[in-house]
Amino acid sequence: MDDTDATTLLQTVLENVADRVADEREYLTELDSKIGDADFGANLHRGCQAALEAVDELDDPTPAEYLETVGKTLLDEMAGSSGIIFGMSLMKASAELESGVTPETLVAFTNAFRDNVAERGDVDVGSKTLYDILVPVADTLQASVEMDADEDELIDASARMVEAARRGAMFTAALRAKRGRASYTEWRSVGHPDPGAVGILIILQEIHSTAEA
Amino acid sequence: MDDTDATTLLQTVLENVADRVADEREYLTELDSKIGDADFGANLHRGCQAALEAVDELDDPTPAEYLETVGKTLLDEMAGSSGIIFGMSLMKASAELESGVTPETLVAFTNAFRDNVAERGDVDVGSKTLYDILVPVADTLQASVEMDADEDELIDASARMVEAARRGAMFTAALRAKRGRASYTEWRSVGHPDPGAVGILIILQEIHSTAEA
Amino acid sequence: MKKLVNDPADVVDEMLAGFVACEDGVERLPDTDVIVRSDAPVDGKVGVVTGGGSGHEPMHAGYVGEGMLDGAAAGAIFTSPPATEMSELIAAADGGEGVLAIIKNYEGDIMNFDTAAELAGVEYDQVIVDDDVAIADSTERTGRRGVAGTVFVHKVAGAMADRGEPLDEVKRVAEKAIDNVASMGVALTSCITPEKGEPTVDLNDDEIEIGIGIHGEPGVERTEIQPADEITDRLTGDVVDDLNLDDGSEAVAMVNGLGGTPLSELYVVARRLDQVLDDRSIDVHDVWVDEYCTSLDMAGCSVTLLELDDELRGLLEHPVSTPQLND
Amino acid sequence: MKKLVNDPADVVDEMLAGFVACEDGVERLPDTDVIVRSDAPVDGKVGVVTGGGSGHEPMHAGYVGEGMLDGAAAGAIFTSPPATEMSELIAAADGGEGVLAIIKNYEGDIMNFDTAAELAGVEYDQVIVDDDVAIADSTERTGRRGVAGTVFVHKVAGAMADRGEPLDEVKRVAEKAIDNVASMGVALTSCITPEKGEPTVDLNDDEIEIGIGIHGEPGVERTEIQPADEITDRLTGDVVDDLNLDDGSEAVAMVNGLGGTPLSELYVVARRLDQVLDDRSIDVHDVWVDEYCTSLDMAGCSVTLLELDDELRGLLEHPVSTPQLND
Ligand SMILES: Nc1ncnc2c1ncn2[C@@H]1O[C@H](COP(=O)(O)OP(=O)(O)O)[C@@H](O)[C@H]1O
Ligand SMILES: Nc1ncnc2c1ncn2[C@@H]1O[C@H](COP(=O)(O)OP(=O)(O)O)[C@@H](O)[C@H]1O
Ligand SMILES: [Mg+2]
Ligand SMILES: [Mg+2]
Ligand SMILES: [Mg+2]
Ligand SMILES: [Mg+2]
Repeated sequence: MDDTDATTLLQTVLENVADRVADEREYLTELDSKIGDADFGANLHRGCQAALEAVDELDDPTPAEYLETVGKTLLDEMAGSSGIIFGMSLMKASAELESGVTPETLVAFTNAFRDNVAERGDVDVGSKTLYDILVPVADTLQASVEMDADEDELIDASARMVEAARRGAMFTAALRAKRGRASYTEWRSVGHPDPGAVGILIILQEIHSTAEA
Repeated sequence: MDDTDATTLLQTVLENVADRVADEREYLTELDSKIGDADFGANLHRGCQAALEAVDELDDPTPAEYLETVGKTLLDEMAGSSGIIFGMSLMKASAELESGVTPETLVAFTNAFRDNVAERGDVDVGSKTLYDILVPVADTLQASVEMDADEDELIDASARMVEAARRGAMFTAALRAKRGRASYTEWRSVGHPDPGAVGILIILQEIHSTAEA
Repeated sequence: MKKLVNDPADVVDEMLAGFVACEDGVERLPDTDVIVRSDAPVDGKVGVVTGGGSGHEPMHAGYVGEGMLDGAAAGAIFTSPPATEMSELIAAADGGEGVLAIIKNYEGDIMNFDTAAELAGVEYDQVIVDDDVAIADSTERTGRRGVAGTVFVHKVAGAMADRGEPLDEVKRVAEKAIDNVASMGVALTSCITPEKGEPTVDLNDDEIEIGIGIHGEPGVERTEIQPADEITDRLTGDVVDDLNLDDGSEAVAMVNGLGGTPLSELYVVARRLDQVLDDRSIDVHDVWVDEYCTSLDMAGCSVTLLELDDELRGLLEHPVSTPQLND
Repeated sequence: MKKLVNDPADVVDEMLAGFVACEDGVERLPDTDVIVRSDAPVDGKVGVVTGGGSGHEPMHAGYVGEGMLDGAAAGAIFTSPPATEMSELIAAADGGEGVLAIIKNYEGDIMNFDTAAELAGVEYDQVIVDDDVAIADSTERTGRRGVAGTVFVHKVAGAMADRGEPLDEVKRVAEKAIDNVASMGVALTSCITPEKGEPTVDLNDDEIEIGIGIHGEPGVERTEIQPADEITDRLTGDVVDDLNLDDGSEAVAMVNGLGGTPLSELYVVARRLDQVLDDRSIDVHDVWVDEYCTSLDMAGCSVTLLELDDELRGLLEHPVSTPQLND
């Protein structure tokens, strides 16, 4: 996919994600209220709105520049634990798309995002954070690319990535939190899904539905 | 009535009043909550309990000394607007019984109590305070004594005093408060009886039932 | 009712015991609910005292100390202290130059202080603070209530006494402050007294009371909750109009929390207050933002303005050292 | 939801605007939510900075000023401020002798400060405050939370820097304070964030949460409301045991209001705290009683003890001049 098409797609994705997050804001805050401090809904919503404004000022950006700007804005405006994790990871991963948007560079981007979350958050799978769903999502994408999926098949891959994310979110519900504020709830966190993970699931759902359209 | 009998009667009256006030405490506080600051129930209860303790330490007091001690204790322990009004008025009026307890001195006592409330509180009838019921109560007693009531007839008089007090309390309900915290409610005080007046009504009811027994 | 109390009837006694255990420079007159400066009476200084029901902390004991109050009598919650303890206070504060009582305009306080003065039998005078604009002046009532503006009166009177001024001068300045101070409050929730255990006033979930008193007495208007800026405009406007401040007047302002409102919201109000005074080109000397005169756990705030002249400004800046104020 | 706010999303911005409008000696870095000393950077002095989510006022900006903090970055309510603003803060506080960040033990704060240090590129070090005993140490978690005891760490570190001590010495003392401070809280009601508009935690009418966090995070135990003395015994006992203070230890204590509790109740708790420490023959240097580190409008309090030696006592008494502390 050439850069201009990719940037246009990214813009539509960001707009759809921002609308969806605006609707899900209370739900995400409710999740973060159960096992956290009730600010994740507002944080993600604030981040999305700021990102929309920031990208507006860009002058014909490449996909890498586009995503780097979104990342930097999330770090500034979303803030909190999620802001630095989403923001820094997106900034770091966006470099993988400088050479263009291809199945291979998308895999590199997704893996870089995943690895930065692990490094920045000092987490591993099973800590009941958004990292828990990034691992299955990245693997699903890489598996389809390893098996020579072309661009159209990538859209099916995105469906499978959403399914992987959904299972990952459900998986976090059964876990005892070992990271983030939820960790203070200790055993009481079991039974509640991780808000950050559900946030990533929502974003992936929008990416898939936009790509499909 | 000789002094010792009078003091014994006063002791029984105080005990009955204290018990009754303990039961009515929440009701009186509720009245003072509607048009005041919700402390009258506690104030009157605190005063009664302290008076019981204070008179216990007296060594065969005359009725005047007995009532002066109750008055001084109410001033110290009941405090607030009602404390100084009940307390000072009782202390001042108790002097009227130094020469003994007779229908005439009881009238002098009641009138002195009434007049001290007016002087201390700078009130007149119609301000929606306990003064509004003291005037009809004192008049009822004095009328019966003027018509040569002997001690037995005094008990009937106490029944009529209770009736006068009841009407007085109802009367205050229809008034717009011009004194005390209730005055801040302005027109909204209409429809609510004055807590202090209801307090006096309760005391008179106990005096009557004790005298009758 | 969830409060950090033991027996509700012991709240005042235990509060004062904790106060003197933790704060320096203050002590409690034995067997009383009266707090005085440890070095009271201060010879040659006019004694400045006050007294009133508890439930407004840090008012009054929080202002006892050098440069401000010599002592304060605490009553039960929202109940004036008895005349007998007030007279002990007056005696304990008399440094030979007389005692001035600063009394908030409540009948219980006034009646008890009148009797206390008779009992104490020392040179005594008093001033009555009535800064609450929510209650229009009217003969048919006990007049305007004394609320948060009382703290400014304590400060300027205490400063005059600290400078060795005589009783009549301390009284003159106190009355000047009283004539130039005005306040108005708003309640978002009612206070809950330990005694009653339920709200004194019943405000529903989206109702506020403009002009509420500091004992939960009714205000002038119940309306729907509004944005902070609108509420601040209303309170500030009424206070500015009452004092008829105009271009070039100078004033010190106070945003006072009523007990249940977080400091963050008080600064939101303070931001707008500063703007409103700016728009009216009123010169703002300083803005005090904290809980100075509360109403137990009531959510809400009050706005106070004191118009300044050179004398009052100087006295306002006079150094004090009390548990609540320390500059 | 009844709060003195305009648009909930603007609370932090408006609060800070009101703060700098009303308080002296502080200013706001343009287009940021960072408050610094007006005279920052102070040449030749180690910069002492901090940062964290808003909603704990007066923490942190209330402690910016001479003798204490050089600056504080404020995030959204209960949300760590972004690394970019933290790095502006670090740069603004660097007087050429390096900057120490005092960070409460929350991942968001730590992650953002780590990144900020990289961005700022000045001599930098940091300490992490974890005084909340309610969460037992455990590798399976981010460890103990940083709560009200952080104020004592600010004070001693600020004093060291004010005395011209080098970065490693300021850090040493900060860590000594951290090793000797412990806190525990109790919530009677949950806090209500402007964003959610409803309680974060649902405590029913006679339920309290022992060991609650300052963002409404769960504590160790939910029980029925108890008399203040019993609650104080529990909190003080856990804190004393954690520090294993024994006969003859000296400590400074703090009874910290969480935002919705009146000062009168804090003194009731302080009375008991003083007795408990007396009974355990712990020498109480001083007791701070006020709202130092709140949780919006949460009703409840926390008890903090800092064991003192000569060095820490001296630094604790070092004069400061900030909006919240002034001695
Ligand atoms: N150490 C961490 N590593 C990875 N993700 C984390 C970490 N800490 C928190 N998160 C994610 O951030 C989400 C919470 O974000 P947010 O509520 O904005 O942060 P905070 O905990 O500061 O309030 C969690 O649901 C979790 O998915
Ligand atoms: N000026 C006054 N003169 C006579 N009685 C008064 C006056 N002010 C108040 N009262 C009486 O006191 C009662 C209230 O007592 P209390 O609640 O203890 O006082 P406070 O108003 O200080 O809370 C009122 O119901 C009224 O009957
Ligand atoms: Mg959160
Ligand atoms: Mg009353
Ligand atoms: Mg009262
Ligand atoms: Mg947060």
